[in-house]
Amino acid sequence: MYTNDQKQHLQFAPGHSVIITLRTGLIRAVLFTLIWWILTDGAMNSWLVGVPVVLFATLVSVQLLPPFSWSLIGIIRFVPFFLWRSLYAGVDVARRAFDPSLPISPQMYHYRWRLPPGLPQVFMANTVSLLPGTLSAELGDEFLYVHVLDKTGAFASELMILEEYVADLFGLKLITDRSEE
Amino acid sequence: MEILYLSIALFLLLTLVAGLWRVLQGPTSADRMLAAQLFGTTAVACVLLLAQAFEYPPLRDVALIFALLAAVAAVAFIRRAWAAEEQNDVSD
Amino acid sequence: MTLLQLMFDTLLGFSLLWLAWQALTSPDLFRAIVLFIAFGLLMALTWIRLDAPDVAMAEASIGAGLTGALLLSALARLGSKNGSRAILEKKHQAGSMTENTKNQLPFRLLLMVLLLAVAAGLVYVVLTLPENIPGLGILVEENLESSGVSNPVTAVLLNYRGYDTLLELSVLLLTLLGVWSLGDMTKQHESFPGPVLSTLSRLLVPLLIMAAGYLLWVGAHAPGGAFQAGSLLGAAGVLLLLAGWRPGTRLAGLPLRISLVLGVAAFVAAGMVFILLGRQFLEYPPSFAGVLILLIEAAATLSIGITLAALFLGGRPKFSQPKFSRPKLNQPKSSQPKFRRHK
Amino acid sequence: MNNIYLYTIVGMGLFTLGLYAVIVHAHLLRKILAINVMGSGVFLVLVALAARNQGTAPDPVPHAMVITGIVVAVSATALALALMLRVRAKTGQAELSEESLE
Amino acid sequence: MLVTEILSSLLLIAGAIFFLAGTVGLLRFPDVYTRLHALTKADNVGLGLVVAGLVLQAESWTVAGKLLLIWLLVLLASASIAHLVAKAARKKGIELWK
Repeated sequence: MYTNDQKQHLQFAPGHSVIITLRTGLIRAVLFTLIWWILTDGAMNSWLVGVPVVLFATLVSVQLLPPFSWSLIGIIRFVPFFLWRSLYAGVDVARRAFDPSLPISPQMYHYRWRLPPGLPQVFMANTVSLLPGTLSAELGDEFLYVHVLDKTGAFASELMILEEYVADLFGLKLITDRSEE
Repeated sequence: MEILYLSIALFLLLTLVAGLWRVLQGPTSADRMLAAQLFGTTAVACVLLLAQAFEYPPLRDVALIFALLAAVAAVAFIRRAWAAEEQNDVSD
Repeated sequence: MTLLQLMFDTLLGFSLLWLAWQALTSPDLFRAIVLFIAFGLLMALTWIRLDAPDVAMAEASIGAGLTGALLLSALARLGSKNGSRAILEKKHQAGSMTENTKNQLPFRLLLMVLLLAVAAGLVYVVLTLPENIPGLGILVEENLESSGVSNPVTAVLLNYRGYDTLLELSVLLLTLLGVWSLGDMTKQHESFPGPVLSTLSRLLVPLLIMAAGYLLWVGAHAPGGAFQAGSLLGAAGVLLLLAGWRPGTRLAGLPLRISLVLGVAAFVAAGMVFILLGRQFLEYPPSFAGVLILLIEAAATLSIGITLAALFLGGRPKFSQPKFSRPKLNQPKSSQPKFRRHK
Repeated sequence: MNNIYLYTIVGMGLFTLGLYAVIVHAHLLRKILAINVMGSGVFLVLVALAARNQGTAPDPVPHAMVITGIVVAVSATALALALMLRVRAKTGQAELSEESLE
Repeated sequence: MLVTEILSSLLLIAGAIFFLAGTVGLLRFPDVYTRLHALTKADNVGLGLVVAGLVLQAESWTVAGKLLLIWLLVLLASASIAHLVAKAARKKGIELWK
């Protein structure tokens, strides 16, 4: 069993009720059913095994990953953004790798979080590593430590935009920075 | 088309073998492990191409297993092996 | 086309030999293990080239995943005792390079000659093997219909050579008992896994369960089966353990033990039932065979997965003692003096 | 097919390499790696020979043997590693040297 | 039919070039962090393009779905591993290359 402390790290909609858990379980069961259908190439005779497996996987999933809020529109908006930016990231890093003069000037950048801790931060940290010239190096309480491949690039604004997309995806409103008033 | 699939698979195998140089060279343990990580991704692509070339769908399941387990060895490295060699080597 | 295949095979073959050589002679133990992991990956590609996808699946999950994790974890424990692994290793290397090798040079030469003779003998034997021997393949194919499955490898494993598989499951159990007999699970100082690793494991484990279920099902008619599925479950367990999860004391008692022996038990039970019905041990009637194999495989998958994860954990996990051996904790206090009076 | 024999020879090469390393190295972890390489060599010979007949599907019996072999190899490796750690805890080193035998 | 084949071949070749870039980056870049950049980004685009090329040739929706699933799994694994390695490297005090 994970300790409570560890659980809190991922819990971000505290005090979820039984109904929310049930709804989450249902959504995940549908998702796993879809995956099973994909895996088995839609074979009808597979459901004898498939139904218990999907149920078990759902059970384990709900146990491990507490329910979180998300928004369909946010996902639809996020996907093309992500695909385009990650393709660009590949082109960017390939160009630098092939260039004989190796044009890189690394830097460690501290990015102040606006997202709440938990899944949204983890999701953003993982996405950052796939976007042009940035690599998440540590997930701090206040900052995301980002390794930047080229310190002359416009990574700061890129991170801000990404954070907004991620907030959208989780159906959140970003907290405006109060410390700067 | 088969010739294209096979040549790309061969090419990927070549880049994979070239990546071995990093395993031998290091300098840190992480660099060596990274090369192994590269192997995982490249092997997935390679297997998918072979599946297409020989028109043999079960090979996609092999690629799926590779993809699912791409992280296990690297996580073991970060959590165990690299954590343990804390005191002695930063340079090597 | 054939030229490309030949090039692919040659490159793969030489890489395998070179990797093995490098892994076995590397002065740094860690480097040796990473090279060995890479070796496992290339082995999986080799099985694909040899038209053995079932074997490739087993190798992809075990050779490239679990073995690597086991070796790295053992290396960590080897080094953590006094933290001077690299130095010791280097000293040893330096020593063996100068003095030992000189003394041992004639010995090594002799050894190499002998090994070359062994290799030459092996090559001779294999190259003079008769061509076009049908082997058992035809026999398997002819009887495939009565085996209950249409994947010949699964038919061999679970039906024709059921004895082998049963004993193999027992071997797996025995190795775990061997590991457990060496001592209890030691407490390792592990840092907090961090949210990224924690999330990774929480996302991957349900998917690994799905994939294991899929391989279990698909094994009846295409590459896949209990061993591949079991090793995916094992990998799920290893991932959870690496992310800081430990079986609770209640889980580590009877539930763990039951699931460990489930595979062997299901196999033996299926064999015994048909003895009572007047058949041979492990001989299934063709009409039931399909369902029966699926049930045995499901049990075996669970056992294999949990055994592999337990092997990774190392020592025997702590479990709660049976209740009757100690006073209940929630007993009301007033009842305790009564106890004493009886004494 | 020539490549069947190519893989057979690679398999025997791996076996011989592994055998050499088992004999030569004193460190137990290296011995464990070497035994695994030897095992892979044997598996490779078995599976390659199973595919030797042209035009027919490969013989499934060696495949099944190799699958169980891989699982047994990993569990044996786990046991060997546990034993190695035990040796290390008792003697302070994970090698078989002249002194540790006395 | 022909158009999809040409498109698919182009995607596959482009994918192979990105894999090459990943390896070149791994060999040429000066420190762990920069090598991580090369690996995660180039290889994932490489695999993504290979998968896209194969999806065009896929015989059914489920096959396309399986290919996409494989790509997503690799994305998740390599992004997480990149973060974990970088974090561990920082903890060990491995300096940035200047």
